Amino acid sequence: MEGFTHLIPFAAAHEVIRQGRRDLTLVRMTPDLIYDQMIGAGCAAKLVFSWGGNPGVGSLHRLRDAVEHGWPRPLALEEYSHAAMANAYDAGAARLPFAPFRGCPGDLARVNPNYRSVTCPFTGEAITAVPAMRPDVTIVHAQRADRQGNVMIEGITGVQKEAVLAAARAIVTVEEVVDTFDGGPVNSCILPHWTIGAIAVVPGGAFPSYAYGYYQRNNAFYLAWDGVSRSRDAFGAWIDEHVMQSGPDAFAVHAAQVA
Amino acid sequence: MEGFTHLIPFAAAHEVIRQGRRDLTLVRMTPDLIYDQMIGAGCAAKLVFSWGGNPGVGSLHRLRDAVEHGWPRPLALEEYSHAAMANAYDAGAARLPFAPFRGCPGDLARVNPNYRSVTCPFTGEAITAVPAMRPDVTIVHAQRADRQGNVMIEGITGVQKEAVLAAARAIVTVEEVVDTFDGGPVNSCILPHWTIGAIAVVPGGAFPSYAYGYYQRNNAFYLAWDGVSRSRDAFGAWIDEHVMQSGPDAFAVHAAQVA
Amino acid sequence: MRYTPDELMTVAAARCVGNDDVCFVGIGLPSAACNLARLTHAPEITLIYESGTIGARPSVLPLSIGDGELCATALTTVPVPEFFRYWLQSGRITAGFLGAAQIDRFANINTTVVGAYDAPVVRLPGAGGAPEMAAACQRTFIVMPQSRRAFVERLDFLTSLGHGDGGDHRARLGITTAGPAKVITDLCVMEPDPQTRELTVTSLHPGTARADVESATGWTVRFAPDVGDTPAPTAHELEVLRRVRLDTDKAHEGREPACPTR
Amino acid sequence: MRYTPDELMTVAAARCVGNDDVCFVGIGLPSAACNLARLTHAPEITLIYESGTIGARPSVLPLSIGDGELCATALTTVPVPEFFRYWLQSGRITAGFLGAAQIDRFANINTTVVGAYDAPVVRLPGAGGAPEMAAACQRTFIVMPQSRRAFVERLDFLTSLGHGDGGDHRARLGITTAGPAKVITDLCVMEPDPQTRELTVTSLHPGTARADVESATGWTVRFAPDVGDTPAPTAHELEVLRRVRLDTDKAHEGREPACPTR
Repeated sequence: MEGFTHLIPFAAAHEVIRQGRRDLTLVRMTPDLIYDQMIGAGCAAKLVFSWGGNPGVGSLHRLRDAVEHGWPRPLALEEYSHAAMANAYDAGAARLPFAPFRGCPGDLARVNPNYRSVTCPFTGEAITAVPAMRPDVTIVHAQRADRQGNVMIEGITGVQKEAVLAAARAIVTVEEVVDTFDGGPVNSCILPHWTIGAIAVVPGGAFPSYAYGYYQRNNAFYLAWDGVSRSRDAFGAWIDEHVMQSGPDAFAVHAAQVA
Repeated sequence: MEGFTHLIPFAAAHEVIRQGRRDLTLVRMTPDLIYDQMIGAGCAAKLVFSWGGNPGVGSLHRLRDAVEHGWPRPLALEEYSHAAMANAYDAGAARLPFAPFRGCPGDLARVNPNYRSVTCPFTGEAITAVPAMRPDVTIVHAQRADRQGNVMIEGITGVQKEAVLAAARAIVTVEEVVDTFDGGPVNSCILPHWTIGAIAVVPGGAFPSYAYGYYQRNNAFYLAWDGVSRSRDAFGAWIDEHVMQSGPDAFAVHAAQVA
Repeated sequence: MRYTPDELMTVAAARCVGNDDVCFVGIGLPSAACNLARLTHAPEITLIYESGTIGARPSVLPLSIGDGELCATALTTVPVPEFFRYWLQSGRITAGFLGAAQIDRFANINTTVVGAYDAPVVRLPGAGGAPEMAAACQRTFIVMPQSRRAFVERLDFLTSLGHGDGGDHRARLGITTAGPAKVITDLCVMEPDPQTRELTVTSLHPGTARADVESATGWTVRFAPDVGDTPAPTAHELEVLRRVRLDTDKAHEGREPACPTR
Repeated sequence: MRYTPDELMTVAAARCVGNDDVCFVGIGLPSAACNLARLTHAPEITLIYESGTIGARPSVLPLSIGDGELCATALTTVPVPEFFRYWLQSGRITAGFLGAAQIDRFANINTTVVGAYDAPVVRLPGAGGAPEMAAACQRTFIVMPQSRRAFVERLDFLTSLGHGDGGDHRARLGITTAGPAKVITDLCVMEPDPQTRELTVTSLHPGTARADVESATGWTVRFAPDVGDTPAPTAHELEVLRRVRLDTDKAHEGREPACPTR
């Protein structure tokens, strides 16, 4: 489930929680609130990530609770830097088995055996390598699909395109469906329909992150989440009310309010 | 001098010919008419390329004359496939020493010692590798620059961005200068001013190729070039009249005519 | 309705692809064939040109793979490195069309040079996108006129791999795609033998005799046990093809006086 | 004009960069500092956030590195893999700002974990863009409050390389960039010794004594022969900083009722 700050597929994550999925390996450069919720709800057995904080606010308390105290269950970590993960997605999309990049010496390579090295056959330099990222399923949120099922992403595109192209299957939630993308910028970020397995129309589905051109990031929610997520009880109550007793339609209000 | 069919910097090439440059190593995926002219004019000692034809028409006769008969001087070849060169530019822009890609077995690797192999440190697969492409100078043509010197390319962007970022220095010719790019698509292909050494305003400078949004490709010129370039004399007369006795202003008529 | 050999080849090539195909389209006959398919039986087909135009729907045939028409009608246009990395190398392209100056019995092709590489008799344009297309497209189709000069016992240069030395050679090289599925000439259609992968004539074009094929092939050509007849182009196919060709010729005459050469 | 330690740190950081700098900007104090520079002495400075926004000119400070404000005001926004490959790894970024939970005498930093990696006392957010930023930016500046808990003899985890074991260690590792050029704390400014690369106090903030620095540092801290005084923020700098902070707070209160938690 990618979406670099922008277009984070919260509605899809809530559906995963509601369906009671367990033992998932969650992959995301920035786990953000979306994985904090899924981890706290007990969906995850493993997290593959590169920066696990609440941006500009502080800790992800549910992530910390899982790592530090094993609550609600222990969480295995596979940890990279952003550069490593971005290159791994890129290699996944290109169907290369590994991604070479200029890594930084440090302890990450000590705790993650997926940091290896290749020797440049021309200069002899040792270049860091990580395996290509190839998720079983990638879920992203996008601004719009056309009637044929092509998907357009605009603004901060993060690693969404790479994550979709790297995955065995891809699911996309969108703000709306339009007739055609004709007349738009010719170099737009568009995923053709044959790269996508399923599309669900969920207006507001990226709340409290945002959809460029539709609604803004709700920074107040990110600030308030710090309080909600600090206590297991408050978190449980929040999930119960806003996820378990709710549904994808609840997101529509966010799309409408700030349009 | 890049520009994949689109935005080929002909005006800049003519200036290079007029200045009597010699012994150049010319790099370009598709030499096209631009290098046919420079080779025929005797500028080039070596050509690095991946497809040397007149698209949809046939041979580049000046290129063939140089390779087959050493006229006007012998031309060394360093030959790749498109995939190899595109990956090599990509690695150059990323400052990696080599580019790994899934190459195709064949004789290219036999005649070009720059085809080597790296072993994936995870799967053990042998992956083809070529050295990063790092030109001394890249020259491209673009639609527009803003007053700050940022450059925007729209339409078929080819390997222009990569070629600029891979080069030690970059020169750009543009159709026009605008005040600002504000209000354009947020994910446009823009090269910031600090990636570019010099900009020259040459309306029509891509003729007979084209500038998307400005003027169309002059396919008739490409068809007629077959006749002009077949004979050394006709070619010489053409270069004399249209390059040596001419100047960059001569391109402006092409920008105006089909706007 | 009468037709030329070129029209028959184009129509036969067009019939190789359908709505679900994602095609790597080269210029010339492949472009005509793919667009003919799009304008007749496969309106949903996806055409990709190596200039990075994905889902192009040109109204006239491009002279080059980078004509503005392709970009203007495409779903989107991506950088060329991205095209080769995310779209071709990834195996997402289901069908590719190739042409060649030389082909051998295992459908390996040469587009580089006639004669020795260092002292060529004819210097051809070279590889372009063909080698990785030959390796990464799920299936390829080779379209070229048949003659002893082109259908040779031994290539002067192996630019793009077909079935290698035959049999499971592709697989042994670690290549997972099917390789050349058909060779369409002006005389016949050839397909690789299921075991040996040697090209075998599977259908003869209307009016072609076995001897015509034999005399235009530089090796002892094999025929399938049940050689069929290539269906002739339909009137509709020919009409559509001729209309788009006519529109194209008009467009390519140019809006300006041609090459200013006196 | 009175000011807070945070304001002093922000102003001191802002003064490290100029018009020709291309800055990798992180969230929080670095973002405030870089935008302060842009709004005061360096109007032409280029700010790049790792979300891929190149040349961002936000009117309010973003809470996250991916706020819409950054994209809307940027020259362009590129995919994250492209950012890390073409823009950071290529060495095009001249200045980067880092913060940390722990730093050692050679300006190596830890943002990963306090305690053992497998049994952490405090799990920190992790690496993010920091390691490659530390390796690829031409110079880096580290900004963090000074305390014995943070300025440690030995890191629990080396997330991002500073000067390694000191001396020419970076160069021996094949890294060509200069590494940490300054550490700006709430007490002083430290710079690496030209030879040993050990952090050395080069200027004390107004009102700070040497003993204050010593008691807030987990190793025996060295002072340069000529320790200067950090210039206080000017009234103009403080005004601009406070105005942008005020605008930011207003914007972050949100347009909707906050987190719907009852």
